[in-house]
Amino acid sequence: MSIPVLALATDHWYDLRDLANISDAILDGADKVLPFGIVYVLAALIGFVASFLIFVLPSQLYLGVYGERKIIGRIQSRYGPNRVGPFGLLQPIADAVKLLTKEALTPKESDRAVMYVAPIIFVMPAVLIFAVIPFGPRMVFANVPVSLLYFMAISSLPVIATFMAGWSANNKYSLFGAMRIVAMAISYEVPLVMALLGAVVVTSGAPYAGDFLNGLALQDMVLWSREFHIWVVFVQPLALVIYFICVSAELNRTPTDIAEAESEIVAGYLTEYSGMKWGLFYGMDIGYALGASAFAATVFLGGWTFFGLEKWVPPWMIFIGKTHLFYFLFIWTRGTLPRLRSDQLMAFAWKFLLPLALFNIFLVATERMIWSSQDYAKGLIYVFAVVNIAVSIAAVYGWARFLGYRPENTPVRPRLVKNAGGYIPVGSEANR
Amino acid sequence: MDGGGIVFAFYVLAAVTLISAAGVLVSRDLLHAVLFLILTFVGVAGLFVLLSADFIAMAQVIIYVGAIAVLILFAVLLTPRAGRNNGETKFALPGILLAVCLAAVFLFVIHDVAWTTNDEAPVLGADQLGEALLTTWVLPFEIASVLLTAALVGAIMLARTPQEEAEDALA
Amino acid sequence: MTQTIKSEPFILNIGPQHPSTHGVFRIKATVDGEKVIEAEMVMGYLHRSMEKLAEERTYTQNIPFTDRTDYLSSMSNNLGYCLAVEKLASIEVPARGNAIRVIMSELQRLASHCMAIGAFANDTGAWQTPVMWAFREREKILDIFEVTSGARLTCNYMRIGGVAFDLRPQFEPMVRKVLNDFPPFLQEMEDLLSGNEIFLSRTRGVGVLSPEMATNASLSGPMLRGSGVAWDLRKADPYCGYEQYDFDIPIGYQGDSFDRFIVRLEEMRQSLHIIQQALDGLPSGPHSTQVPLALRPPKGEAYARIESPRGELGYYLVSDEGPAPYRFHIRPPSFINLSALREMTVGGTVADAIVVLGSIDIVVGEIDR
Amino acid sequence: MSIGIEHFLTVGALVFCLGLGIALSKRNAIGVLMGVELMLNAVNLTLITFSRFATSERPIAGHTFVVFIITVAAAEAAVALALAVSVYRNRETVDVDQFNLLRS
Repeated sequence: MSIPVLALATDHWYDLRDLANISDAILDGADKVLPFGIVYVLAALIGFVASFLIFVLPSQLYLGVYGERKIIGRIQSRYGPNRVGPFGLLQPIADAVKLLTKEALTPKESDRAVMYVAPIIFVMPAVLIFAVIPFGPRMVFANVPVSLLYFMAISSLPVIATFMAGWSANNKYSLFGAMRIVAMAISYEVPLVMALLGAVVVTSGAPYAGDFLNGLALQDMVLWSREFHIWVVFVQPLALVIYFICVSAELNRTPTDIAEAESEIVAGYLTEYSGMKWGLFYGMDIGYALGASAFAATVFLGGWTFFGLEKWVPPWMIFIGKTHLFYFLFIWTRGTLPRLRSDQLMAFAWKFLLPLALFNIFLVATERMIWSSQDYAKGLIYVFAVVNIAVSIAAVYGWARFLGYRPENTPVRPRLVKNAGGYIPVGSEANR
Repeated sequence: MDGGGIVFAFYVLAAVTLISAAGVLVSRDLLHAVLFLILTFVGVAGLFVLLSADFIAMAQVIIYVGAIAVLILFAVLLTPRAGRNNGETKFALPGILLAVCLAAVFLFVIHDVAWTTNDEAPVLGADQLGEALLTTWVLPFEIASVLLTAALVGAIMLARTPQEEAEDALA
Repeated sequence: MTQTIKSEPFILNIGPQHPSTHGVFRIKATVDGEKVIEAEMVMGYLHRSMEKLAEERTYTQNIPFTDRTDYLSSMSNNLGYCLAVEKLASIEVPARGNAIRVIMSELQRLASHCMAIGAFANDTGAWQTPVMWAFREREKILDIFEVTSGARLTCNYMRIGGVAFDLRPQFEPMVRKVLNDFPPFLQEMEDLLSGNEIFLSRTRGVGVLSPEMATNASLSGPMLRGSGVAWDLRKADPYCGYEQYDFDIPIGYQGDSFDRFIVRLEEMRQSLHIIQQALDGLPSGPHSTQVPLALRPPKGEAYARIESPRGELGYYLVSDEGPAPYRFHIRPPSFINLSALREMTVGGTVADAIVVLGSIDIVVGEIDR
Repeated sequence: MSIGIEHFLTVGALVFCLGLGIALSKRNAIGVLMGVELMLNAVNLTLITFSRFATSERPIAGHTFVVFIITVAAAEAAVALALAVSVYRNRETVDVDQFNLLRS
């Protein structure tokens, strides 16, 4: 059951913590003086401007593009953008201008219609994702009761767009990228859903204000963290790890970016794109990463709550901070890790992530039964958190050992010999 | 179901669904047909939302668009020499005639029957669905899980190459 | 019903314009899905006819050509050529000149291996970070070259009979700084890559080269040592007084890409050790012997070989007592090492082929000359 | 203007017939499969329509049926595509007119 979120917010129009309060005050006032109907237009305008200001401009362009380039630059011991504007702050704008003025080439033998439509289809879901993300107690565009499933559904659409892009260009590298992304999407969807199921099992059905929480609604997951003073990540650490890996696979972020693997297949599905068509893919890649981060911040990191701090600090600020904290993980892995091979990625999804996700569901379902039999005692959830963290680490390590992970057996230093000679079999270098 | 918004939404979604379903029929390129099929699935999901079946709509997109359509794309890619040709067999004309006749029958029945309907949408959320699946329909639910497992194993067995089978036999 | 498998192999051109071919080089790969079933190397895009050109220039004028073959290790190339001319004309090099040559060629090995491991990590998909870190350290060495010879990449520093200039006063502190900075950097690289499970799974068991195959294909350098063959010309056929220095030959275990990588890392450590010894015992005296500008060596032929960063670099010269060599031939290590590429890539995936190509550490300027 | 049960049923029926036409007329096995998927989707739409409009004790039954149909459709798609790939491997075609091994 979804709680009417109106009950949460403070009732005073001068409460400035939440942008929705201000807009509500404006709309209430407008409703009294203006003719009927205009208030809807006004609401739409306010919603559009607010969402644009909060999300699109600062996050997407500046903290997304600029932040990624700057942080990757620091990781790689260089400066990053520092020419356009102070500290290179205007670099994303310069990039966009450059891309807009470039010619968007289309190969002669390509499937023109599909190639033209693919970037458009790629952009749509990235914007749609944010419809269900709660930025604050009242700042959610569509508080649908199945918003978690909505996210899952939307995030399966860009795969189609990337496939269209890769296939339509009639380029062998693009086709490789398309094949890889299709194979990977099927593999990684499964553990992703399984991991999120763990979080849903924890939160749904918990008592809240005389009613029960709906674990499929994102707002209710945030309320759960507020009610029990703990984030879902502490109860479900394994789920967050699996979610992070699967999402970075679906988003083509670096440890798993086999669909556009630069060193192997040039740029994968983007090989033949240029100009703003390419720019849409590039920008919306970051948009998706931010969307996935926002989702993770909502589900796992407690959304707009911060242990009571949200009473004084605007909740949407807390939320955006958490989003970018999670987004930093994407940047960090991108700057650090090499890329897996496609067959290794498949094997990793099926052999490693899926069993762990199933184990996680089993674990959390057991705890859920105990919890409901104990009448949802608040203290018990902390016990579960401690148990789950320990069990998760043990499970990951144990399962890795079971699958043949033996770091101590893999030498990382070569053998050393004093004198030149022929072939020296392993083990016989000691007596040289 | 009144209201300009709903009427508009219904006609748009119905048009998307039907036009793209017709696109599957007429497109010459198999990949284009798959893309039209995906659009049809999305349109049907929109109709589900109109019918206040949120959960089913999301499941439709996740499973049909995210899994089945992607599987079909994969199968098309794995059979390259069969061509991307989406042509008709020699039995096309009788088949399409049959479909048209069936459509005529359906439409006649639908518009002839005096339906007794309730205008209040019943409250049907994910929780009711889960309860129904695990109480009244628990046996079909379990059978469905067995079916999925069998299909998984069967698909793997079917799609293996003889070399892989030989390797497994050795192992 | 026949049970034959019909696969659809198609040709994938890796290069000549490709981010991972390290220049203009092309692998014409026949692939079945992701699997490479045939690989054909196409080279010659960078051919500049150096061996023929050298027959028209005097012996001293040829030194800058050698810079431009393997442009990532110009010092070593200079050295190999000068050794060949000295052998042909029986010229002795003073002790200080030899020590400077050793320091320079070991510094060049450090710089070149920095590039090699950085680019190799880039080929495995570590997006630019290792290569930028490696470049950061390589800059310090290039600064030393600039101070000493006036150029960073194509140094043209070695001369017949010694080196072009004596060392500057700031040379020694700069080398000491490199000696201080490199061990932490190498540790950093090991932490970043050798202990990285993804990197290990991408490189271990990929491009395995048996010792028999390696010796039969006449490979040299880290390629050969990675396969477990202890062969290093600095030990086997010492030149420039390498016999006075104490160092070890690192050899790998099974000859895969990872072994070649760790061999390179360890060679950098050994190089630091050699530089330390050479710098501590740097003799005084002249840096070069006087050699006539128009050198006319006696009739005959000479082959000199050195251990360049990529392997055995040989120069073969024939003199007809003229001012220019009658025949000038280079044995480029990259070219010979590349001959094993087909063996290592066929049967792997496209991604493996890229990793293998990166582990060979080719320089196309040297392959095509 | 209002939207009633007939409208949704009409869409469902038309999609079903289009799917039937595709399944009967296409030469490519994967094309036939797409027709079957369309038919299943049309049935889903019809079931949900009845569940929404029909006066019933337990309207959730329609949703339950749809869940089962989606499950079966997923399984069916996986097996059918595996069959298509397998047949393609052996016969190098997925043309249903060419599936004539049983003909002596």
